[in-house]
Amino acid sequence: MVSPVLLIAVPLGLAFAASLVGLASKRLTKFVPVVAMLFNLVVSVSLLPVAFRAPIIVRTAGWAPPFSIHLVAGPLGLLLSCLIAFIGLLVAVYGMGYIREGAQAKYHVLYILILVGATGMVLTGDIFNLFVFFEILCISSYALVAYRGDSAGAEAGIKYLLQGAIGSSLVLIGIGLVYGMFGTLSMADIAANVRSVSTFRLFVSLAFLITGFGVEAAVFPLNAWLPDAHSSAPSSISAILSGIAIKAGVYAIARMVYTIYGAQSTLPCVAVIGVATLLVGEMCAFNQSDIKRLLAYSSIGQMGLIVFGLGMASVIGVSAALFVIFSHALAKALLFLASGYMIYRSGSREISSLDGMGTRMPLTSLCFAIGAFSLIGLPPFVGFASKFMIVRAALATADPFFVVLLAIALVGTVIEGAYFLRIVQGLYFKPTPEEAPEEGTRKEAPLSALVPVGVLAALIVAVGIYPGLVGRALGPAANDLLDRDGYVERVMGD
Amino acid sequence: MRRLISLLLLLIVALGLALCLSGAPFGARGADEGAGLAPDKVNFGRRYNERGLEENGAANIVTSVVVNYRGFDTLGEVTVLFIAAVGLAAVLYTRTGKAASAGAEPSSLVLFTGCRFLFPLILLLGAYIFIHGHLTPGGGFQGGAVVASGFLLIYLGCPDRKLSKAAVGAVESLSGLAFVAVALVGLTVGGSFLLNFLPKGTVYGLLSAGIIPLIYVLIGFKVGSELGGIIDNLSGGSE
Amino acid sequence: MSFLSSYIHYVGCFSLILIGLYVVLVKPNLIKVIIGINLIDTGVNLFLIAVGYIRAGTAPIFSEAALQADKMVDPVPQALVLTAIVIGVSVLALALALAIRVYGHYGTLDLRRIKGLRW
Amino acid sequence: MIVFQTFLVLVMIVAALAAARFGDLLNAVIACALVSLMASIIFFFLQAPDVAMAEASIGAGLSTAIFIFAINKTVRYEGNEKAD
Repeated sequence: MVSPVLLIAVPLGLAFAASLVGLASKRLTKFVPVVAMLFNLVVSVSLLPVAFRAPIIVRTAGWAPPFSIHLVAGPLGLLLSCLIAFIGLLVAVYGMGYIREGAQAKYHVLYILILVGATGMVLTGDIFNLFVFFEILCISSYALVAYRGDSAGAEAGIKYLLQGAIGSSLVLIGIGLVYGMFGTLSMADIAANVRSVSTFRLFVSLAFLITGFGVEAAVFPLNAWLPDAHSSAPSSISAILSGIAIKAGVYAIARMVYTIYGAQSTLPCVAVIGVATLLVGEMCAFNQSDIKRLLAYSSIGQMGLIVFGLGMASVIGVSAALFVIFSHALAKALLFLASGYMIYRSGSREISSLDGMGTRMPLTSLCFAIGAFSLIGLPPFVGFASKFMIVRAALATADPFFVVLLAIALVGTVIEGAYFLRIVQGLYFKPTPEEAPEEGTRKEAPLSALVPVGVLAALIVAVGIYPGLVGRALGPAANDLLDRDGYVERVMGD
Repeated sequence: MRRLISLLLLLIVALGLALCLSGAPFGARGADEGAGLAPDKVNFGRRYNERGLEENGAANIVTSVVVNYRGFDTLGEVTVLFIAAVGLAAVLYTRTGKAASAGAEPSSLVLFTGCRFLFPLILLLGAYIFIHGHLTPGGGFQGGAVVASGFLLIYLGCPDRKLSKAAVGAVESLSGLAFVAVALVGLTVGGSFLLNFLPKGTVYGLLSAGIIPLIYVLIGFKVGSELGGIIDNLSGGSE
Repeated sequence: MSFLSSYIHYVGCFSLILIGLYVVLVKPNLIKVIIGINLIDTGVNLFLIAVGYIRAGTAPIFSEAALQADKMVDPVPQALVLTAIVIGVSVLALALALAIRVYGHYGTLDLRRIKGLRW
Repeated sequence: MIVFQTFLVLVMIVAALAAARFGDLLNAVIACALVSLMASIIFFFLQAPDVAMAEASIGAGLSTAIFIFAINKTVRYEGNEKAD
């Protein structure tokens, strides 16, 4: 059995090597992310059955937990790392052809590192180590948002950086308080001792940690950076930011709330925040005329749905939230990747300029439509299965509070349906604008873009028809998050 | 209005912190007072202080913690610095890469000579700091920063001398790769990433503490070249 | 006096954090905001070190035989702060690079006037 | 000893306030370096010599240099705009 630590060490080594390769031959660097993510995908998938039997506890430096950093490759961690590696692989293939300007070798190095950060976050079992990987993720995304060096990118990058830097400082204060209270940094060890400290002190430290990670997760009052950053970045990076980076923030919050603090009493509040995030995101998205900005706001809305699902604190609710994470990562990556070449083709990010794209780029448009339908939640796409699971979970709680929130959340979904259907209608049923360059000619995106987009679309349909493909794995993963005593026992007992 | 809201926010944060800390007087976990911030629980610090010397053989416990017990963090940390160096170059990338040194005026003879004289001494000091990281205060980060300040001095005193970007990139990549490789050797030899697999030697000797000095020297090279690269990128190419 | 010895470092570090937050929230100039972030970083580092201090402790370095392990201050926060300092300088360098880029495009560092992106 | 440390903390706070007030960014950066320097001495008193060295060389030294490079490439005064 290979050690899960390789999921972090090998891509990291390849990232260091990539800049060395870049010195020798500029053309070779773009294959390095593909290799790294392929490796990660293979290793994660091969470890998955083992982790479902029992989480793999990896020691570093040879000391038993909690006395050094340990990785906990449980069902949830490995499932998310599979998702990261899979999306990362497809976007890396896309990036090979899409990135043609700027310092390309540096793009590919940063691209590997953003994924290393996300992988490290979901696998680590140590709270400060989580912070370090969080910083790796954040800092590489600041740089990548501004990668093109245009005015929008630089502005979005600096705004993202300022808010992110404050967020990380808050996280660090929270970690300081935690270390002061418990004298330990291992998540399992903190979870075992959490009852020995007064509630108020716990609340203050938890508030710092949640606020800090909430900036990256873009929950409602802290999401000012997201639309700018996601719309100004290159499309491949938008796909990673929307598909993976904000999910990593949510994962960190969920770990804090469920596994470490066991703070079930805060959860109705979390659910309300989730629904508020959803409504704000969908309403802002409705007013957009810029396609990438619309997609970015729609990501905020979907984050709200995920947070709502997590707020239900039942196994089925958390499973539903994980399913939404999965379906949204696929669909949003697909939409950003497809829109990348459509924007490139039409030369503008206005939604109206995409009219008639269905005849000019039929395959790309078809995939875009599949992604949009999945996000709305139409059957037989994966989005339907995930949203249905949320509905089932909310009804299963039999709590009027959650049912009312669910009703509000469904209003948000209707708004989402309205604007996505508008775009799809424009793609297929409106004539190409007069002034469009090379009007009417059929020219598809290059193969390096069509393959990832096609694979994503196929997967959306396949999982939509057989939700069991993913559904069976979700229960154990949700349990991994909710079962505090089991987590502590497995980590500390090793 | 904005100012008022900000002040209100600050007040709330301050109040929460003050209340949280009011029960935690500074440095209470001393020998003179029994209870304190973290009473009788598993305490990392105490264990490292008590067992660190025999387990890792490094006289400086902080080094032992940084490189061995929490070495994984340190790997992440040099990665963060690496990202900053690469990201800075990507953000400030210009297609033409125009030569900036054309407008630079030569510095005075005294400054030039002084810099040339001081530069090797600064490098020597930096190397001393990171080689003795496991024995005395200091280590890879501090030594690397000193080395980078040497490059800063050269930049200020002798503007016509430029760091070779390729050499800087090669040093940072190679030292990073070597760090990962040493950690992976631990994985193959003893089944644990970053395992201290070399003999510990005698305490207080220069060749003690197994892989700790080796890794700290690599970190020193990496940090020095990265900070040097950052300075070079930020200072060069001015308009 | 006992208040002073108990709390002065916490007073110092939280003053730094609050001054930094104030600068970030109120000042419009980009470089000034980055200075504020730098102040917050320093304050947080000071806080972490203060958490690990033991009264009348010694540095966690065995340099002579007389030193006792149970008198040493906690080495873990020191290791964390070393990490935090390096992360801080990385963010700082990237922030200033982005500020230079923004200045190149907009000709100003005033955040109230950098509004290319509005919905 | 505690009196001296109190003095250091007070100087640090005053320097931080100065860094917040100064309209000349160069002065503000120097005040910021002073904050780092004071923090570094306090670290030394808190028995953290490793951190003190790192803060002195990175916080007070290199950050200041990076700031000055950036100010050199942008504007020096807070309210000042480039007239183009």
